[in-house]
Amino acid sequence: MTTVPGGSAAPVAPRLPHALGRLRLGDPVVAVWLAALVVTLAGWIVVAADGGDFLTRSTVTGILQNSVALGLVAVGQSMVILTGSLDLSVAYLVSLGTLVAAEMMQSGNVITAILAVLALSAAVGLANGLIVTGLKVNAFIATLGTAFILRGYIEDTYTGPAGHVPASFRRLGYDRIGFVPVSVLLLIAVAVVAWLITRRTRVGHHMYATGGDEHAARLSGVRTGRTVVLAHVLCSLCVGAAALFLAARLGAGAPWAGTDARYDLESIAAVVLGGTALAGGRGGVAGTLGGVLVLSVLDSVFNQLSIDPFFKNVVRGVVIIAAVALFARPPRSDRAGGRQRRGDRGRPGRSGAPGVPGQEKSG
Amino acid sequence: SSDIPEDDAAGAASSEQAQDGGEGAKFFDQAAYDRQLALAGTAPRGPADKPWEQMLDPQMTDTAKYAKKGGAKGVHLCFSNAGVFNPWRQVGLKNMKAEVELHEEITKFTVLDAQGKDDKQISDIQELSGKGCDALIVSPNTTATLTPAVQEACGKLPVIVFDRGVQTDCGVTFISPIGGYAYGAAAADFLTGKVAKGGKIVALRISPGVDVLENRWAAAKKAFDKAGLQVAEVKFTDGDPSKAKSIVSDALSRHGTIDGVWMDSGATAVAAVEAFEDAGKDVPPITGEDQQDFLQAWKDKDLTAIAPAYPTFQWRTPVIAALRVLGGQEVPKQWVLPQPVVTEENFDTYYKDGMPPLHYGACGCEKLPGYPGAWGGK
Amino acid sequence: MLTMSSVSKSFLGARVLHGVSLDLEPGEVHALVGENGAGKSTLMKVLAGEYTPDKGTITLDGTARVFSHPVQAQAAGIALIHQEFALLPYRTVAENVFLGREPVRRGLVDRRAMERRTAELLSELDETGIDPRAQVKELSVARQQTVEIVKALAASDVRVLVMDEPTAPLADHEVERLYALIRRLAARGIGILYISHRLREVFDLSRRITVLKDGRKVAALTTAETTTDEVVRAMVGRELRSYYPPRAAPGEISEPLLSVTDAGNERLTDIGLTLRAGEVTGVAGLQGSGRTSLVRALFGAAPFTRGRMTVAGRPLLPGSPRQAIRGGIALVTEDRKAEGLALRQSVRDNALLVTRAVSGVGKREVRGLLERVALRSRGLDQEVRYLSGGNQQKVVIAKWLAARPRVLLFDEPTRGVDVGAKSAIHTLVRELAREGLAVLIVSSELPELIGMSDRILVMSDGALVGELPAGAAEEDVMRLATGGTPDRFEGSAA
Amino acid sequence: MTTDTTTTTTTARTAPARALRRLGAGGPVYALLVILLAALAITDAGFFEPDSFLAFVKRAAPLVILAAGQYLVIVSGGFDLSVGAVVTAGVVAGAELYGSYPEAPWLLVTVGLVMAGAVVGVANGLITTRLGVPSFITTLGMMLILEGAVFYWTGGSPQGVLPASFREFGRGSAGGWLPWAVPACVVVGAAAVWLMRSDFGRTLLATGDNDRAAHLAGVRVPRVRTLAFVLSGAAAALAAVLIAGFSGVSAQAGRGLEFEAITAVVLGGVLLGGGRGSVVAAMAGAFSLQALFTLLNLQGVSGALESTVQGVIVIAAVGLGATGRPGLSRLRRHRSQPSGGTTS
Ligand SMILES: Nc1ncnc2c1ncn2[C@@H]1O[C@H](COP(=O)(O)OP(=O)(O)OP(=O)(O)O)[C@@H](O)[C@H]1O
Ligand SMILES: Nc1ncnc2c1ncn2[C@@H]1O[C@H](COP(=O)(O)OP(=O)(O)OP(=O)(O)O)[C@@H](O)[C@H]1O
Ligand SMILES: [Mg+2]
Ligand SMILES: [Mg+2]
Repeated sequence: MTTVPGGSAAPVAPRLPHALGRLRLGDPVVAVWLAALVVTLAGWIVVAADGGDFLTRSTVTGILQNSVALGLVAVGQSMVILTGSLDLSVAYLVSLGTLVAAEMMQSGNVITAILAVLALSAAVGLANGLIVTGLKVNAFIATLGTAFILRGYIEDTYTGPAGHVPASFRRLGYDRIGFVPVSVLLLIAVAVVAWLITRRTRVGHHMYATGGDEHAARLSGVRTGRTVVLAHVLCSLCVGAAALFLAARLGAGAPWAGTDARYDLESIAAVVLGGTALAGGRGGVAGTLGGVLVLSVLDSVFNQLSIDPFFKNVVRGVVIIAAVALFARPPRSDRAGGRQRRGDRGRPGRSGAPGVPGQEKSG
Repeated sequence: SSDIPEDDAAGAASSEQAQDGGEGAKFFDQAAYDRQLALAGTAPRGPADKPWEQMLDPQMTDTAKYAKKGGAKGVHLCFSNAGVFNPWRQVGLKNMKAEVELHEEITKFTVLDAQGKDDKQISDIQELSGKGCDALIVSPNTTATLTPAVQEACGKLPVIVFDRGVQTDCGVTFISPIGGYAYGAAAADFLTGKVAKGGKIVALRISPGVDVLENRWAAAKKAFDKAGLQVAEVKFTDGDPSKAKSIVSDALSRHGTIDGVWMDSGATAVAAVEAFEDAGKDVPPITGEDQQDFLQAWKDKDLTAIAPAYPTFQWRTPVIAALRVLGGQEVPKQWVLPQPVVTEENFDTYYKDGMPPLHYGACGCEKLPGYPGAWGGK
Repeated sequence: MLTMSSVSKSFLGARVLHGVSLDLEPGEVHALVGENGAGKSTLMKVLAGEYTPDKGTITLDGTARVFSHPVQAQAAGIALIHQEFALLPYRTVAENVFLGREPVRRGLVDRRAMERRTAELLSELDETGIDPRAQVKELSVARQQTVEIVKALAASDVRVLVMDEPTAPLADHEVERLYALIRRLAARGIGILYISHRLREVFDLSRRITVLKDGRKVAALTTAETTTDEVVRAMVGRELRSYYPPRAAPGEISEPLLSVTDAGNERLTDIGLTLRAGEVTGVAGLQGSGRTSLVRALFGAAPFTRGRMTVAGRPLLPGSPRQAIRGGIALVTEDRKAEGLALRQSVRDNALLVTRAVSGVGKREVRGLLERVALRSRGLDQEVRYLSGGNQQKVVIAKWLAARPRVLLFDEPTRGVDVGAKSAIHTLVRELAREGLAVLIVSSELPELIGMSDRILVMSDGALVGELPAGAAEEDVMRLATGGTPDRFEGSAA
Repeated sequence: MTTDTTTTTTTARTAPARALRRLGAGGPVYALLVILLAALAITDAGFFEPDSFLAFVKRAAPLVILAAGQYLVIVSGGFDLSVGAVVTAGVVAGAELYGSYPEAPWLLVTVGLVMAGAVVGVANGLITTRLGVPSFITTLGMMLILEGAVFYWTGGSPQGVLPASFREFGRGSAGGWLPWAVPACVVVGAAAVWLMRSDFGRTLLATGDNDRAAHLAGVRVPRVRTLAFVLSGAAAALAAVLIAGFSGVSAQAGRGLEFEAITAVVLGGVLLGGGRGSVVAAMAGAFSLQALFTLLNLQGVSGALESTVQGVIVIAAVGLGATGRPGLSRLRRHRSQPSGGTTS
């Protein structure tokens, strides 16, 4: 991983041909996709050295397949984090989503079930957003609170896997086109929509602005409160999509589907790995997908090498920290805007976002 | 292309699910309950000193079609594990690995760990079925959710499921101890025998939403109701001893006396015992599991106790079954293992000096290679 | 076209505007001048809907308007270019320019249109060097300022454009371009309210001048009929220099406490200077000439990378503020809120911060010190963010006095400080020198610098280019600072 | 000069007045605590009898200690998500140690664990301050690393039995009536209060408030922040010793504790983002949370619904505390107004 040229980005960029000028290595999105590539190559070498064959059709399918659920959640999480908020309730919402989906599909039809799950998700997102903006509860606590509320409801209502997903809908979880699972298409579709929303719509622009500098955004006429609420709703909708996918894959609703997989913390890790600043305003969906891919490829390599599951966690922890330290960190010096330099002068360090005390500076 | 198995037994699966898992525990399944209690009283078939090879009321099935050419030699055995997220599974996995070592004919043993993620286990199973395994062992993370994946694998190689079931009988054999009803009933019957009518029982459960545990509680509740015991508290501990201890302490201060403690698994039993001690009260009749720390407390404190086991020796059986299947020998379609209960009388069989606190007594591992060191004992 | 009448505004009980009236005609450039803290920016923020006035009315084209949000003012055609940047550094120029009013086509933001329009606006400014797709953080400060201007212009149909010190960060040629632009905008009939401390610009551009002092309108002048002197007199309200404490007598200046030779770093070259006990040394220079870089280097915050330095006879080239503090150097930074104070902490905790952080330095009883700097507060436990600017500055000074420094560096010591506090600070600085400290003052207010200093060093382009004796004329200072261009008039405003 | 009068009259306020003011900073949490304790008294008549009250304090002690440590990190502008993992690792490592050295003196093991916790803090602090990784990510990674490492090391389950001597601290009572955890809690509380009144504490607050100003005032910002992590790690390890003593070996002793600790600190009115809040209020937040758990337990709320009630109460408490008081109205991090930085 140390080969990722995060640090040397600034001097490299100007030397690149003009056509490549916009594809800077220092750009976190580029960096994380490069990292995914490096991890894949490294995995391939290590597995080959171990006598295995890494890039087979089935492992590639596996990697893609395993990226879907986390990918959907992380895409949603990117949107709230971009806006300067945070969502810790995603794991329980995934669980509840699978349960609602499977139960409604058992008793009714698929369409109403899908709509119900999305409606539920939107409602939870709305609640999160309103608590954060209206009650002015810090996002960390607000969404942790919602998570507890959902948990109580799930535990009180369900005693185990419930519902049944008809085969027609299960195809979402199992069908493949060649070696590409169709659910990956769902992920790509959701990611493209999220990308379009964040990069191409007004509200998306406002998300970046709100996360970047809430005060400046408000002065420019951005309705920051609404933007935060909307980001939460969109995030929850993505989580709802993840729940639908999992319901299709699992064939039933499972009360522990979201929490066992730790989608809350893993999605945040993927987002940050993908170069989105925890304080908001910077980054995006494209990087997040790269982050998810890195985690997924790592998992697959571990699988191939039959690495002890506990040791996997150690490696994951190290990778997350190291990756952020290497390339997802704000660049040390900016090119021309000398006054924006960190730790010396420029604007007072706006080191915080609504949700999260942001990046500490070394002073 | 689709990985959904062609012969999707959707209808059958869903009706079965309504009984075993899902909302199952909400409406108690009398038939399963009766069957399990009957099995608990049946004498097992098989070598007396090897409970992991015993079977209860077996319906044998022919496995000739799975027989490996040239006999079971050079076997590549694969195992999709739900995870090793609790000590029970950790002890179990050691058992399984040691069992594999016993058999020279197994040349390769591949384990994929799903880390508790259903989604990942489905992919694991898919991956293993394309990996040249001779047989696949599955310990499912969730009953309902792995059915399709297992069905798919069945079409490619012999599949052996154990511990939690799946809603398909496509596997060659499903291995498990008798079941949750028998477990819960054994513990509850002990209490109904020791506690006078009207006595107050505290029930400590791990967490809602796990079907096996729901069955244990359903059986116990039935027994308590029948015997006229009063269930004063039913609480979830999340498997956290300090939470369990707090719950029992609070219950003590709320109810004054507690006449019996029932629990659906052993992780927090010692904490419950200590709650009584710390409150300066005698420990009432209590149930636990065959976990070493509880057995130790039982011995040291001379408790009135019982410890039904959900035996970890069942982790040995799938390997044995796999070799039998590959050798073309017949195995039971449902391989029901005995489910021992640790009592005053047989205590010494299960209590082993020098084993670590989270070890399980009914591991059947005493003669396995590496014992006791590999299990952390001395 | 625009009339503001009897506008009053208070912050936390402190009256900042006292019934100020102002009017503006289409196509007119109307200058607003006044000392720091006179209330110019506040008045403009009231106009732009950022603050609601306590009293007073705003009438635009004959209709009374009440703006409760900047967006309403923008919609009415009033745009404000902020004195402080309000740009998002990680977004592109075009995105910043159109923030809050992105053009939409078929549901999506029309980036092309946005970028094209931005490019158009930029070329109207003759700023072809700015790529609308570049991230703002990659631009120089001057260009960031240009983006701010473009952003204001992009607002639909601007009738009134307020520019709060737009030229402050601009270089000469950029100022010329801006002039051209302003004239063009005025020719289109846009009324321009122009705030600047550079009186020369005011005279170059404006038709009328309104002078604010301590939140009151003290003069409304027609540019063609007035003189610089008259404007300055109105701004300051008294004869210049009359209120500065007496300078050091020759015998009061004694041994050197800090001396630097041949020092430099990436922004400074060939720095050599000596600060003596009892003496107040002033440093003059244009914006960006390196004055701040100099004091930060002396203080170890942006250290010298070469050269020699002696403090109180011992060699010390500080590599960090901590080392400098241990050596007896203190720095009152130019940006009080960002670098001088922990705003949520109490007066006491701020005053003791250095003493506590650098153990073994300084004293722990602050009450006497706070009395000495004449702090007005509701007690030592009051959070400093509730203090007025001047009192905040006094806390900063007390913090350094607690550390018992030998050398005190002041960067813009009276920026944003009101007249009363200003004179208290001036008196205090002189007293400290008299007690044997070596004092260095950087100030953009030339009269202050001249009034306070026993000696003036002039900086230009990161180097010390000259030294002038006490009481030098502003013209002499400016001549040196601008590298010999004599007609540039800078900073005489207060 | 008028100045003198203003300064003198106002500072003539007495120490008790100041103490009251300090308490006021955490106002809502004390109200919450009083309400919860009153509710407990109503639910359980015997709650305030010395025995059961001390038992309550004993149970709250680990969370209170964790909250004190977490407070230090939060107030300096960070997060410590690794404390739960430190607790788990501490309990498991203690058992593992006793597995290898059954005769190890309890004091040595306790001190060893606390030091190990401090070492984890050093790593957190250095990664955060020197490598510039946000503490959220640093400590999240550390959580994965610790959980993974300790189980990898023990092969999944701890090997030893914790002897009574070691467990006495978390389980036993001094003189037969005063649980050791209570004096431990008091000592940690007193130490935390002392620390926050000390130079270090004041410096820490200033650093969390404005790290640039602190740096320019000679504060060694990375060191101060790292120290906060170190103390948090040590506090977590001490909590691990108490928890191990209270309830014995468990492989999931610390699960979710990081969130409980952060919730407690926020309940105490401490600003996420740093620079504001009192450690006493943070510890009161921990007591409130424990009181809430106990109340839910005693009230016999359907076991499963407990978390729902908990979630609602936490949101409501923080929400009301936030909007009720103008000073606290923004739990979000304040932005320092730029002060006419570009004026000439
Ligand atoms: N939001 C605020 N809260 C409290 N006081 C304020 C606020 N904004 C401005 N002030 C005070 O009001 C006074 C006038 O400030 P203003 O910024 O309008 O002055 P100015 O004339 O623009 O000065 P400068 O030339 O330095 O820009 C100052 O004393 C300032 O400290
Ligand atoms: N941290 C930095 N990184 C890069 N360039 C800087 C930095 N700080 C200052 N500069 C540049 O160095 C030059 C000197 O600036 P400096 O701030 O020292 O001048 P100044 O005379 O004090 O200006 P001001 O009046 O704004 O304080 C300017 O061109 C400025 O843009
Ligand atoms: Mg101004
Ligand atoms: Mg300067």
